[in-house]
Amino acid sequence: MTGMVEKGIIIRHEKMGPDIWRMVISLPLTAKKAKPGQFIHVKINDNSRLLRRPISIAGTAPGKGLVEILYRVVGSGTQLMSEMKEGDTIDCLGPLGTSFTIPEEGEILGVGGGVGIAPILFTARRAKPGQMTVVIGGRNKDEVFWKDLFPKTLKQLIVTTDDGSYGIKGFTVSVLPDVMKQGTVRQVAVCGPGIMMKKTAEIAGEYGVPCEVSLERRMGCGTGTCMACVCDRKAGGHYKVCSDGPVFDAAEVVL
Amino acid sequence: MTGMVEKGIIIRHEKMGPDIWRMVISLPLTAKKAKPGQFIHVKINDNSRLLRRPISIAGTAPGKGLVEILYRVVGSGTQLMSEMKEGDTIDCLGPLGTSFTIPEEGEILGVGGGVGIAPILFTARRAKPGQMTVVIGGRNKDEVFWKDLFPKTLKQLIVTTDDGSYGIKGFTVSVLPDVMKQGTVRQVAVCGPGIMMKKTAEIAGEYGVPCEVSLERRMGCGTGTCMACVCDRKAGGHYKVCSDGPVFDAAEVVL
Amino acid sequence: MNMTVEFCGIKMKSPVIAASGTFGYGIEYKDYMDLNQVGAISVKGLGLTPWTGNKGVRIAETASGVLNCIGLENPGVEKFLSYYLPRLKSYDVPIIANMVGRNVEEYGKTAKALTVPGVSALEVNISCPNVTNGGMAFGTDPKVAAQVTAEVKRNTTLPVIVKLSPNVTDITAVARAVEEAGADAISLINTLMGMAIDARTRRPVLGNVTGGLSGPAIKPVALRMVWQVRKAVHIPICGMGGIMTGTDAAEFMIAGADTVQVGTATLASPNAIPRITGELRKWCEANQVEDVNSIVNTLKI
Amino acid sequence: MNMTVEFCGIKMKSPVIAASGTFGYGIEYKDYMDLNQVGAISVKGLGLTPWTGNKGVRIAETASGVLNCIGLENPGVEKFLSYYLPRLKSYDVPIIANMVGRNVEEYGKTAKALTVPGVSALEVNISCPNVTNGGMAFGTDPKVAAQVTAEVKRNTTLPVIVKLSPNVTDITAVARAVEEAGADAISLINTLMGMAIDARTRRPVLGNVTGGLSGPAIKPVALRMVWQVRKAVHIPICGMGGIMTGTDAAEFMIAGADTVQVGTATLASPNAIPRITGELRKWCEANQVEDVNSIVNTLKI
Ligand SMILES: Cc1cc2nc3c(=O)[nH]c(=O)nc-3n(C[C@H](O)[C@H](O)[C@H](O)COP(=O)(O)OP(=O)(O)OC[C@H]3O[C@@H](n4cnc5c(N)ncnc54)[C@H](O)[C@@H]3O)c2cc1C
Ligand SMILES: Cc1cc2nc3c(=O)[nH]c(=O)nc-3n(C[C@H](O)[C@H](O)[C@H](O)COP(=O)(O)OP(=O)(O)OC[C@H]3O[C@@H](n4cnc5c(N)ncnc54)[C@H](O)[C@@H]3O)c2cc1C
Ligand SMILES: Cc1cc2nc3c(=O)[nH]c(=O)nc-3n(C[C@H](O)[C@H](O)[C@H](O)COP(=O)(O)O)c2cc1C
Ligand SMILES: Cc1cc2nc3c(=O)[nH]c(=O)nc-3n(C[C@H](O)[C@H](O)[C@H](O)COP(=O)(O)O)c2cc1C
Ligand code: FES
Ligand code: FES
Repeated sequence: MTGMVEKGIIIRHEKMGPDIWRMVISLPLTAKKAKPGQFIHVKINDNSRLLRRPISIAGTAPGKGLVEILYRVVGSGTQLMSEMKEGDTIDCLGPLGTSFTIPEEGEILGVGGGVGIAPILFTARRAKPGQMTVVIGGRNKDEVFWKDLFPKTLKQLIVTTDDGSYGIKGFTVSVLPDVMKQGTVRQVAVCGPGIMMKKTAEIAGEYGVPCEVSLERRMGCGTGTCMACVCDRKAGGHYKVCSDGPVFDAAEVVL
Repeated sequence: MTGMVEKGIIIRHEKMGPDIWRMVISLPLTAKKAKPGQFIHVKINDNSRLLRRPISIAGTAPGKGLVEILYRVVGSGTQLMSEMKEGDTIDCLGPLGTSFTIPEEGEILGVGGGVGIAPILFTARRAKPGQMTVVIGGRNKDEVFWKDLFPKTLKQLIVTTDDGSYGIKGFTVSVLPDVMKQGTVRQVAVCGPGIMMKKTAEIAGEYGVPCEVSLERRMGCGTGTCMACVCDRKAGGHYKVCSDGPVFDAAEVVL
Repeated sequence: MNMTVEFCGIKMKSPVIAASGTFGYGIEYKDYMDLNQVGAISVKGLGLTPWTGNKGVRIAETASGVLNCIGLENPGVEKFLSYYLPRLKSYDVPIIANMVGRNVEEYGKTAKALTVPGVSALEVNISCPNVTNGGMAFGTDPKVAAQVTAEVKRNTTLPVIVKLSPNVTDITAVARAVEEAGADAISLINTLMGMAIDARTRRPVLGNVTGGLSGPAIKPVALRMVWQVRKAVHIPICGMGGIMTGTDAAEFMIAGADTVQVGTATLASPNAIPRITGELRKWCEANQVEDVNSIVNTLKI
Repeated sequence: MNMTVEFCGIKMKSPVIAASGTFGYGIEYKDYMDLNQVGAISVKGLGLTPWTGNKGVRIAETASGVLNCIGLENPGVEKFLSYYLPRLKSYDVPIIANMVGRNVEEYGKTAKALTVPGVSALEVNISCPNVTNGGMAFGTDPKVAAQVTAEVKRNTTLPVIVKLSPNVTDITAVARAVEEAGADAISLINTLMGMAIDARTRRPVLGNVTGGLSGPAIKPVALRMVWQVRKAVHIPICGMGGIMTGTDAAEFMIAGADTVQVGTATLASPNAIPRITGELRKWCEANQVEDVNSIVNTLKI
């Protein structure tokens, strides 16, 4: 899947949580092609920064040509991104990478933690009404703004917080067995901390349900050429997260 | 004369000619101290650019705390400056350097070429009504916007253009003898291309009138420590343009 | 305006070549540009057998630079010849096989294996700072550099471009040594050895601790070395290190490079090479240059 | 939170030292900061007699870097002792006399002349890339570097800090040589030799053609060398090269530097040193570091 370099105007840029921002960008070509799980590789608006930043697509409005992302300020690049203003131009390479499987028939369970919720959100927005159950986890109630972004047509939305300040106290994985037990889930999609993806894949495996994970690696090119972003294949050797992934069948990669 | 690092809001930023911009910055401390001939050392708003850019102060409004500069886009730094917007913050080190002498008594002749007009403009704005005659030169009529910036209280304002598209056709120096002949000028101030300063100094010399020139050198620190900006002293050795200058008695430097 | 060049016998449509390690095996970029317009493609460094590269984080950003410690991960000569090279044959672009070896003998064997139709030249990497064998050790000692060059020459009929390491006291000594050993051309510079530290965790950012620095940060060092080597040898030079614009490319050619390579700029944006090539053409036009070759080695001191 | 350090016997209020060539003789910055809070001041390189420096353009900007070819213009030891040093005595800040010589003997004479009350240490520059004599030639050959060190040691009772050039194949060889010759400490890195070209005029930007590259562009190379030298010698290290923030300073100390110097950051903003010192203190506080000395050489591999 080849992406393209597309420069777009920032249509909306707002702070959602203590350090999380939402940006809506006019990127008509990307909006048309994007699939849930794919990412854009964002150029930082400063000449001293050469590497792009991979950010998952959280949603699109292909009719309006819009792409939505949600990102957390963790370092200098995302800090500079957060200083951009509505009306500024941002250079995005995408859509890149593989996407989550949305089966024609049967239910999906989406599991997201932290900013890993973004691709799960995009998946939920593309799923059919009633097709998807979502479990999201955050540190505390400052991060539950996410829940309001999900479509009302989900089968169910479960929120956990580490400190119990909202929803169920605990981790996302602790509520998964209850969902799986119902026997209706045909596909699991997970994005979040490594341990969460590993556990989710294990639980899915116990119920014999295929599970897709979205991996994170430091990236150079984003186009599968520089070999910076490799992860280990279970079968030996490497996959490139930017082009063979970021979404992998959990059975094929070392988590 | 020690400057200071002062960050100020850009109050006004407008294009004056094909490649010349005018910027008014809120810099209360600098506005209070600045003298004609001094400059500010402007930080470029991009992390890959480390050196500041020396730009002459073209005027101040100390009451309002404003400093005005006029600059030509000639390279990457001034290009980035021109992209800044009103309301943005700009980091300026100044006011730096020596200033033009405005005698208590007697007339001044100010001679400026290109963006070298900026410090002459500041001098004219500080001179007493009727005290100053100004001769400015530009390439063509696109550059005569300068004349409208000068106070109406000048004794006389003479404009030359290289192509005769406005004012007198020719160079500033060709009209100087006529002004000097009147015998009223007590001090000459000149800033512009090297050849213009050299000739002006010669003409002033012929009439026995002291002449001050404002030199240009590539600068590092701007504070007299790095030794990047040296010019040759007539007496041997070097002056530092940033701190011993930029305004020198023409008799003391090799032009 | 002529942009075609001939570089050690290879006809190229432009002097702007894709640098090894930043352009994969070429076909990955077929949808980003017309590969037929690229001067030449230097493919990711090839080993006789597949290399797995380094563990852990392999790339880091520094001020106007990039540190990498890929460690020459590559699928090996066989996969290149059976999979990539046939697919490249539908394009009219010279292929430069960038190659490495773990010892002098292996350099020779790899060269022999790569001497096939469809490969236009060999670029011998004796300058990778990210591997213990087959890397910089060969490029920092003029004697060893000459040995590798001679061994490769013995094993191929293709033009041999030797890629030098900047991590040396005197780059001209290495350049002269490989020229005397028979190199047909020199390319420089490979990356400067550097390091990044995460102060919070007090750990190196890169899995391999140190890595190779590329990008605009190193351009002044690269330009200086191209100029020094141009004065020291008679064979053609391919210059690189931080080229991001057409003007940068012109600067390298003025300093003495017959051709240039673009690496990190492609990481930053996959369409960098066509953009830079277009800018170089426009620069020539704006500066009344009728033939891009005419600017080579024209620095006025 | 303790920020005081002792560096080869000199007590400093902070490990952040003003780098030679970017801080003049100190008093020029008295109105920009409280000089009493600066760790130490390494003054602009001093010659036995005044040096006039290089002709033409002396400074140029590169991506995240600065090229300079000042060529060690300085008023000479006598003027320093008669004019600057007395004026510095009203401040409570250690003065490091950075010095150069045109030959080994002159290094010794200069050292002797600078061995006076009020000077806390000598920093011997054997690494300036911008002069034909007295510069890098002394710093690229371990044997010559050792000779200079021994000669300086013979002529002074002050602690001797030898400042190394990064333009070498193996920095540890030079570091070990000067340690064996009696150096009390090592400072590194001086500038990387580089070049800038004005494509339009096809001329070098700098009057001296080449110059020394400093600033964040070179930080990865500097960090790597500090780390390598830390493993190679036992004497204390002063690290520098592109330090712009308190975190940068912490990274150098973690890599093995006992103290750091700040150069180009001061060119960019005269108040850089107090800012960086404050940031380093805050960084320590945020990371539960009670004594800044405790982070030295704590890189976990
Ligand atoms: C496929 C993919 C999708 C992602 N989607 C999102 C998202 O939707 N929202 C979001 O907030 N974050 C997302 N991330 C993580 C995001 O890329 C990093 O947080 C970001 O790059 C940090 O940049 P920085 O400059 O602020 O941090 P710095 O630490 O200053 O960055 C330095 C370098 O490290 C890289 N880097 C640092 N942290 C990470 C990381 N966790 N993953 C990959 N590279 C990193 C940067 O890209 C940069 O090259 C995603 C990562 C991947 C791989
Ligand atoms: C005391 C003084 C006052 C000045 N006043 C004005 C003014 O009022 N208006 C105005 O338009 N220009 C003025 N200049 C010139 C102005 O500093 C340069 O045009 C500007 O620095 C160019 O920067 P750049 O990044 O666009 O060019 P680049 O060529 O990209 O700059 C590269 C480097 O060279 C330096 N440089 C390039 N040209 C010059 C130059 N002519 N003089 C000094 N340094 C240069 C830059 O500062 C920078 O460090 C003045 C110069 C001096 C020394
Ligand atoms: C990610 C990466 C991988 C590289 N791999 C190779 C390689 O396999 N063989 C080689 O000779 N050079 C390799 N290089 C070096 C580049 O070809 C080039 O010499 C260097 O990056 C300087 O050019 P630049 O600044 O344009 O990137 C690599 C560089 C990067 C950034
Ligand atoms: C303008 C300038 C002048 C310098 N002069 C000297 C000098 O006289 N003696 C010396 O040992 N180093 C000199 N240096 C090198 C610095 O002290 C320092 O080693 C180098 O710049 C790297 O640090 P930085 O990146 O913080 O600037 C000079 C550097 C610059 C930029
Ligand atoms: S980021 Fe370059 S191969 Fe994945
Ligand atoms: S610019 Fe540094 S001394 Fe003048």
